[in-house]
Amino acid sequence: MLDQPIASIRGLRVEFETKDGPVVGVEDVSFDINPGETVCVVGESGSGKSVSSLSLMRLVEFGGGTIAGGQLLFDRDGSQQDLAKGDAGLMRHIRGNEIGMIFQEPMTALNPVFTVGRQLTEGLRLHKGLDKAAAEARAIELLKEVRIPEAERRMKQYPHELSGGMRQRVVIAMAMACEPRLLIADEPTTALDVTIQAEILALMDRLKRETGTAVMFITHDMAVVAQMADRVVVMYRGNKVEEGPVTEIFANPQHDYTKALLAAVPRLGEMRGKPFPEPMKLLGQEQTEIPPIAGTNEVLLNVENLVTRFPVKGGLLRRTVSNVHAVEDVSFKVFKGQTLSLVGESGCGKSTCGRSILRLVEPLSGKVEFEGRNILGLSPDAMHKQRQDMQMIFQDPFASLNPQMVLQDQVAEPMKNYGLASGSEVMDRVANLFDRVQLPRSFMRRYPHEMSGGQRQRIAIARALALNPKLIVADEAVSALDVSVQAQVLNLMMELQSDLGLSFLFISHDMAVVERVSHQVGVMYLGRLVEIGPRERVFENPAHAYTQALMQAVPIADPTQRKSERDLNFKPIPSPIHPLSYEPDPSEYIEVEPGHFVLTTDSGY
Amino acid sequence: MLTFTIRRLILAVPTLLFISLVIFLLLELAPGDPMAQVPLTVPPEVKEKMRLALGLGEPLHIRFWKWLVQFFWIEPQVLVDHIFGTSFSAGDLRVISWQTRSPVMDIVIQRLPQTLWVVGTAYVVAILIALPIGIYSAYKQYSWFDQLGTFVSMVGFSVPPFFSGVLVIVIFSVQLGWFPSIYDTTHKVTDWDSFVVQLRQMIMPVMVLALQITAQLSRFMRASMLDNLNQDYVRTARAKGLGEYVVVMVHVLRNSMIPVVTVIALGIPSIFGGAIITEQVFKVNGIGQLLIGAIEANDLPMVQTLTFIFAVLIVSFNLIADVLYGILDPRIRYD
Amino acid sequence: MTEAVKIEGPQKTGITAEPEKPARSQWGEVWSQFKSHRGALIGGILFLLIVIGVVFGPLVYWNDAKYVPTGRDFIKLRDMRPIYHMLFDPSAKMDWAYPLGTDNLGRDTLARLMFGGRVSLAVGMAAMVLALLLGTLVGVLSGFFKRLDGMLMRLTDLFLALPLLPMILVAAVLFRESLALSIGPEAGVFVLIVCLIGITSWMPTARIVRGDVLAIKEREFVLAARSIGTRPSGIITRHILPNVMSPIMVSATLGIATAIITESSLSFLGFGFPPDFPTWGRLLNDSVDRMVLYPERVVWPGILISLTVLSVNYLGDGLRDALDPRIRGR
Amino acid sequence: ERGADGQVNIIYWQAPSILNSFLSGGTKDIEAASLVIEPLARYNSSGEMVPWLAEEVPTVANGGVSEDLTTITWKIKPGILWSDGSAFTSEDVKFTYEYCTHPEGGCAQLTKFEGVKSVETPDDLTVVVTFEGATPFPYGPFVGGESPILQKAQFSDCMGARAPECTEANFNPIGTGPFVVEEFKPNDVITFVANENYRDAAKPAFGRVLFKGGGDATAAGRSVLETGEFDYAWNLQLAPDVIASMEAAGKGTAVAGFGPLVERIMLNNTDPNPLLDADKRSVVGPHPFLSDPAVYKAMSMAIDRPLLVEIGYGKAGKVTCSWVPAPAVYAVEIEGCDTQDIAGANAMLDAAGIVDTDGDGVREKDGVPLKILYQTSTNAVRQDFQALIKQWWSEIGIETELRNISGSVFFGGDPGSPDTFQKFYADVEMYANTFNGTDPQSYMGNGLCDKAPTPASQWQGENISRFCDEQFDAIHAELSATADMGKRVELAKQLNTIIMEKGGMIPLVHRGRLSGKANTLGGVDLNVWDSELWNIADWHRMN
Ligand SMILES: Nc1ncnc2c1ncn2[C@@H]1O[C@H](COP(=O)(O)OP(=O)(O)OP(=O)(O)O)[C@@H](O)[C@H]1O
Ligand SMILES: Nc1ncnc2c1ncn2[C@@H]1O[C@H](COP(=O)(O)OP(=O)(O)OP(=O)(O)O)[C@@H](O)[C@H]1O
Ligand SMILES: [Mg+2]
Ligand SMILES: [Mg+2]
Repeated sequence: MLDQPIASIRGLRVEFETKDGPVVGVEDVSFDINPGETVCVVGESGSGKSVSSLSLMRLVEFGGGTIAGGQLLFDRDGSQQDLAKGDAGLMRHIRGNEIGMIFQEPMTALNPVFTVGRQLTEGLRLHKGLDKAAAEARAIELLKEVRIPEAERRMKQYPHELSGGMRQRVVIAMAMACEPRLLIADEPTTALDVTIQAEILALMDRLKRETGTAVMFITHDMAVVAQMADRVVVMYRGNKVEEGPVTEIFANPQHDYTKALLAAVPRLGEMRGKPFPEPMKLLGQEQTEIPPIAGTNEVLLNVENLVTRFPVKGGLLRRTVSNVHAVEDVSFKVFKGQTLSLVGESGCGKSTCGRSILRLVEPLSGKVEFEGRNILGLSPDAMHKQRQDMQMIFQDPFASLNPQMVLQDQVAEPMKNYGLASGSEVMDRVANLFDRVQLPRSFMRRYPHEMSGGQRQRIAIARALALNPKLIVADEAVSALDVSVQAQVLNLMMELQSDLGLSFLFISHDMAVVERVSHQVGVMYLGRLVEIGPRERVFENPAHAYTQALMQAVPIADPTQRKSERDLNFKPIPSPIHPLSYEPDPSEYIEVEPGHFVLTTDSGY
Repeated sequence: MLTFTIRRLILAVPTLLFISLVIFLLLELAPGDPMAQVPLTVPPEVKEKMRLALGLGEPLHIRFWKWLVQFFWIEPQVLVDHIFGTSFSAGDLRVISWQTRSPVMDIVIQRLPQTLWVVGTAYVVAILIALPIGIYSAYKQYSWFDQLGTFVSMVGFSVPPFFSGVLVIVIFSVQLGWFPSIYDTTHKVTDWDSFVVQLRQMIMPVMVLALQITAQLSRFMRASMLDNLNQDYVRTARAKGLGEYVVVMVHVLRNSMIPVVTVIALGIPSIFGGAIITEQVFKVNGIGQLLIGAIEANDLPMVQTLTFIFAVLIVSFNLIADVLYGILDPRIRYD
Repeated sequence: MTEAVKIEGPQKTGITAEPEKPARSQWGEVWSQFKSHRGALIGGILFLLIVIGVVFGPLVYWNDAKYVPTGRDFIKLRDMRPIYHMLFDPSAKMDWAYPLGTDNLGRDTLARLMFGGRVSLAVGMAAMVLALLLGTLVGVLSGFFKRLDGMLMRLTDLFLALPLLPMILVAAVLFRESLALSIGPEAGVFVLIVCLIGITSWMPTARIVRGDVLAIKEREFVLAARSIGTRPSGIITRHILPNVMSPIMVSATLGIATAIITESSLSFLGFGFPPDFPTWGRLLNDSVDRMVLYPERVVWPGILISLTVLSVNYLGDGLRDALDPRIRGR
Repeated sequence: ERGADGQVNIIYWQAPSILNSFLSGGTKDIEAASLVIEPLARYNSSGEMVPWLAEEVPTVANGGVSEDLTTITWKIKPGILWSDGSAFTSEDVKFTYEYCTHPEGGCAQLTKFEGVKSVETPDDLTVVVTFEGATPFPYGPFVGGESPILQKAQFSDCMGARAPECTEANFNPIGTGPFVVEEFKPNDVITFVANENYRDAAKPAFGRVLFKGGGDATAAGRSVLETGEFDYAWNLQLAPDVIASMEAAGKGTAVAGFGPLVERIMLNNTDPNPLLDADKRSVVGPHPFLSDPAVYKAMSMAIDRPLLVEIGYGKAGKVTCSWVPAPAVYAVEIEGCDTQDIAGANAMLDAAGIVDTDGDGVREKDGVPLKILYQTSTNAVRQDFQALIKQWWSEIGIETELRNISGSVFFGGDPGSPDTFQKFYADVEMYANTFNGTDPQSYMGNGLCDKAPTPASQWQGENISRFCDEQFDAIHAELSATADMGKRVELAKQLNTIIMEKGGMIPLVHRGRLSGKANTLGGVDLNVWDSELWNIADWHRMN
């Protein structure tokens, strides 16, 4: 039995019926999954990874797809059964029971109106025929297995009451519930923080080892692949382009696409010894050589003791009963032509910090000086003018563009707002901006949905550039993008920096990216900067315990440097909500190295 | 949730007071005369005396104040007296209808049963029909069933009840003689036979009303189901191996019902408000007919009281809908 | 109860490989999407036919809607049956000059239907537009400006609770004379009716729009717009309004039906256009008494109202899809 | 035998709201109450007075009315019992007088007691009513359905301002009539059962009455004539072809009776120009063109009255040109009333020099175009009339604008509304009016100059057309002082003619009351002078 693959996909072809005729989702894909092995399927967005996995479960049909060709052989008691021809009853038996599946979005994969317990026990009662009590007992056991604290209490909670990481564990527990022989994980960690991602990956690895389940792991993150895979399948535009053992693929990629993919992956530690950021070398693309970007030492933005709190209202009179301490006594400087990166876990106040500087949320106190002018004291009109110099790029390229407006209008909007240009001049400038961000001018009349994520993010950059700003706050500007696209956008940003002398406040949770782009790095935890200093120093010599833990969690895109579960030690982030009477202590830092400061007072970690 | 409810309840008081003032002023401004139904043979001087006897001579603010006192202070006492057999309200003047010279609330209470029977049943029937239709047409989007459903609900929506009502009377009462065309409000259900009689007289008004409500509700249900059918958790449920029935009728339905339930709750005041035209056509003589009759006779105390009760219902069901939303959707937390 | 009916197609997962189709003009695309929606096309054509019929019909048709025959003609011309009646009762009274027959006063039914259609459609559309404007205004304001929210929503409650009939009477007292003096009696009544229907039917729209605005306000592109210096008015008009179009369209299609029917109940209640001024609702209402004897007199206005509502509904469906670039791109 | 015929179902499309005739003047209420409470004497279906609770109708001849016409003495039939078993006495009659004339009571039937100085009860069965002056027609108090007798015992605590508090009494009055209220749901339905103490042991034949209210005339007619659910439907104001088609179902028939009710077009004798200010509008005269006899006569000639009757009322209508067409002695015949004469009307206008000078199809008088605003209440038949008359007038060069107003506003006396019929902010308006009983004297007072509604009188007053003629006033004064029947008829006819000739109104149709009865219902004798249900004790089931 061991010699026989548990599932093998042969010449799979999936088509979707759309208004403009059939669309091919997967053209021709074949690969095997052997018992007890982890097969990683990688490839850029839209390459057909999800469709392949959904086909195996025969779930594509519910999304309007049809399996137009090929076989999906699944091993059942030694005999190979073609799932592509299986009837609904058989599929229902297999789903959840013999093949389990974990989905990408922990936020939406659980039904919001049923308790965790109910959703967990459902499959058990169906497939294993357990009664309610037995199923619950088993569910609690499962929750404990995926290391969810207070499993009994969680059973009665609703999904929204759990954090993202916990939800994803629930999904995993659900998929593992009936001890399936094959587990399909479709980007199970993409939406999660590094720290949580590390935990989930370790968890899956352990479960796989303990139960001997075969895993089909879908991701576009090469670092994750390096951590998890036994074998790798690379997909590109609906086809398999390469397949091989993980070390082989990393060490010796054959296909051009694989090579390009690997080249685009920023690896932590790559920049060791290089004081200044420099663009990545991408394969298969003409690139103008850009030297490392030094920037200047002139202070552009000076933030001192910035505090931003959100009131939590409650009680009969809707008075403020407590505050969310989103940003607490934060000070830093951004130099002209340089990039300061803020890193930290979700919810630590990075975005709020960026928004406070632009006064998109009103800070409570502190000082924000831009070119020597205190921004927090400006009148609304003066602030409106000031925004010309400070722009922002948002995380989600899908959400930050108005779906109802053509692109040229969106790029032209800031110019119109400030009356910078009129008539045909506007369109000329828009066209130049399109050139600037390397988009064809023919895209000007398109709508956002007609663009890929990377292209959209370029539009967002073009929009931010329209006013010739001096500072751009890039809030997770590349987090939602494919690696290759991410690399292009990063390069574009660096190119703009070197050409125009822009300064960036770069907000990200991806340490490898941060290492690549920044001059200075600030690490945030629970609203405070716990460590700040030159990038090289912070990365090579992390002084704060939290920074160290964070570094530890980052997966490295190298199959030879795997991490084990033991290396990780994380505590859940405490709540930033405090009663009105709470008076936080001021932050005090010591300078461990020149320019490298570490918080000495309590950070909550 | 509790504080949310309490806060909204407290806020409702000034809102309702304001609404009652606006209603009062509006009705004062509206032309019309309680004497309009008195025949022309009664001379104007006599009509004038009758008006004075109704209290129309007093200035506006005094009448408003009197009404407030009567409605908020005396009527509750009457209710208490009625329940506990006490006599707080003895001798106090209640809100008196100009048409009947009797306490408005007594008549309202008298009318409620038939309105609730007919309009309420129609509402329930409509819900029972609309939900399956909505669910199925969403599940089979763009199928012939869905197309037909759209068509029928649009027609149902666009046919006014004064037409559909008379149509069913002509067909089922006049031509076929199956059902009575006039609703007997004195009928009491005591046994099976009388229940059948009650059913027969309810069928037609219920049918006409339910058609309209079904048309709207099924659209809602469909839209809400469509929203949810594409959610990720549906895929998760399927991946667990659940059958289609469980996926749709448990997972999707439960989520889709959240907005629909609040829509249903928001529609409930209209049950109490009656269905003016349908009640007229079938002579159900419920609250709707009472209101229209009172407006025609310019019976201001009656109109004020009814519209105000209606306002109270609207405001409270708005609140109930919000609270329901919070209860049904565990993600919503009001504070 | 007439709240949003959101109809959304299956969501697209993933991104298509770069679309390389040539850029077309915006309206060209809207039109091509609209064309591909079969129901919308039929609805649109039907609606256009109805509009053309009622606008130009009276100009080319030989009978006058208000003409009442006198003298001996009267007995001869009244209660004529439609000509298709010939099929089952050749002895019935009919005349090719009166294709749909005449009413009990000898007025031509077809002429009255066309004339009435003008009024009904005009009232329906104008009232719908007014209700939409009001509803959208209130909805956007209360959704966008948190301070106004509580007040505007209570105002909505107030309007929901107001009885229509006394409002009509008040309006008649306050405005009818002056309107009639300044723009003529019929136009005056038209304005009054439109305003009345408008201000008594905006509330559901306001509720729905408010809900959507609350959601859209939290979307990142609104924040993005703020960061590029767009002022609140610009945010509302450029970013929020286009994105709440679809529930507004749905309200619009239902609004026309409600307005046409409300107009008919207004004449039922003795307020409305002068009595010799036919509207579909009034024709329907007036003929209910003789439904058994002359079914055509109720059937035709009934069919026309339903057809209009249906066609507008499908038209709205198609327009909404066509105006939404996300759907259009599919 | 009492109660032998089971239940009779009656439908009134206007629902009764109270059963105390003194607190509501509404016909529906009075007629519903007439099953329970009764007067001393009433009119029969031919308009003659018949004794009811009294032994006989007092007259000068039989000594019941004093020679000087100031007192009338009623003798009550002995042995009459209230439905609660107590005896009916003259005290009850006297109490009824006091109840209605209480200054704070707002009694609707106050006019019935106009001129009464006192009511005496010499003994239990005698009532003496004394008037302030000579009263040639002393049959106001306690006669007819509007003036029934209330039980003193039940109502003695309900005088004046306390009247509305007696809900129980107002909804369930104790009476002497054939039926007793079992349950009263205001504005909806009343159930009656036979009165055990009714004076005629064999009556009523029906044991129960279901008295349903609400809806509209069409539905009421349908339920009697087509579906047979009800036995009697009141006042079927429906077009004759609708009635005919309903009768064709064979379940019932429509019965008609004629009183003095006339549908007429009132001509405004003042200027209703909207540009005039509120105190002058419809107050100062004369009307710019309606004051010209040629105009209103031509307008009248252009009307085809037989056609109106056929279209609107069928057998419930008659052609008339008389203000008081009934009782028949008062009616005047006017030549050409029943024929339409458009050519004659045109000729008359041409002769008067009222011609179309500017070629727009509308005639002008002294430069003022003959454009008429024609208003009436909302009602299908009236709107048909409007359309027809508009067409006819257009053929004599008069342009008409139509307006219809909800009855509750049109007939309501709200001084704040511009749409009441009293304000008459139009050139002509159409409605029907009548009077109670058989004596037209006070009705004809509606043509007196000083009864015109004005802002000063809060727009109250019965002279709607603002007709003002010295000769008319003089003749009316003479009528009020005349007792001789022949002379009275003579004077009334003169008044009748004057108001027509001098432009007070254009009578259109003498309207009857049309009610529907099931074919199985016997004993119905439609009475237009009193309650339609006056003889319900005699109703019975036929096979
Ligand atoms: N329901 C659908 N209707 C039409 N086309 C679809 C549908 N689902 C997927 N596709 C198409 O199939 C192709 C493969 O999609 P798939 O979701 O498998 O990509 P993926 O590799 O999982 O990308 P991602 O990393 O973004 O999840 C895409 O081109 C997509 O447009
Ligand atoms: N408008 C708001 N009202 C109330 N609380 C808020 C608001 N915006 C943010 N917060 C809270 O402030 C804290 C910091 O949020 P912020 O968005 O700045 O975090 P972040 O570091 O950017 O996280 P992520 O990586 O998820 O974007 C969080 O606890 C968040 O819940
Ligand atoms: Mg995918
Ligand atoms: Mg953030």
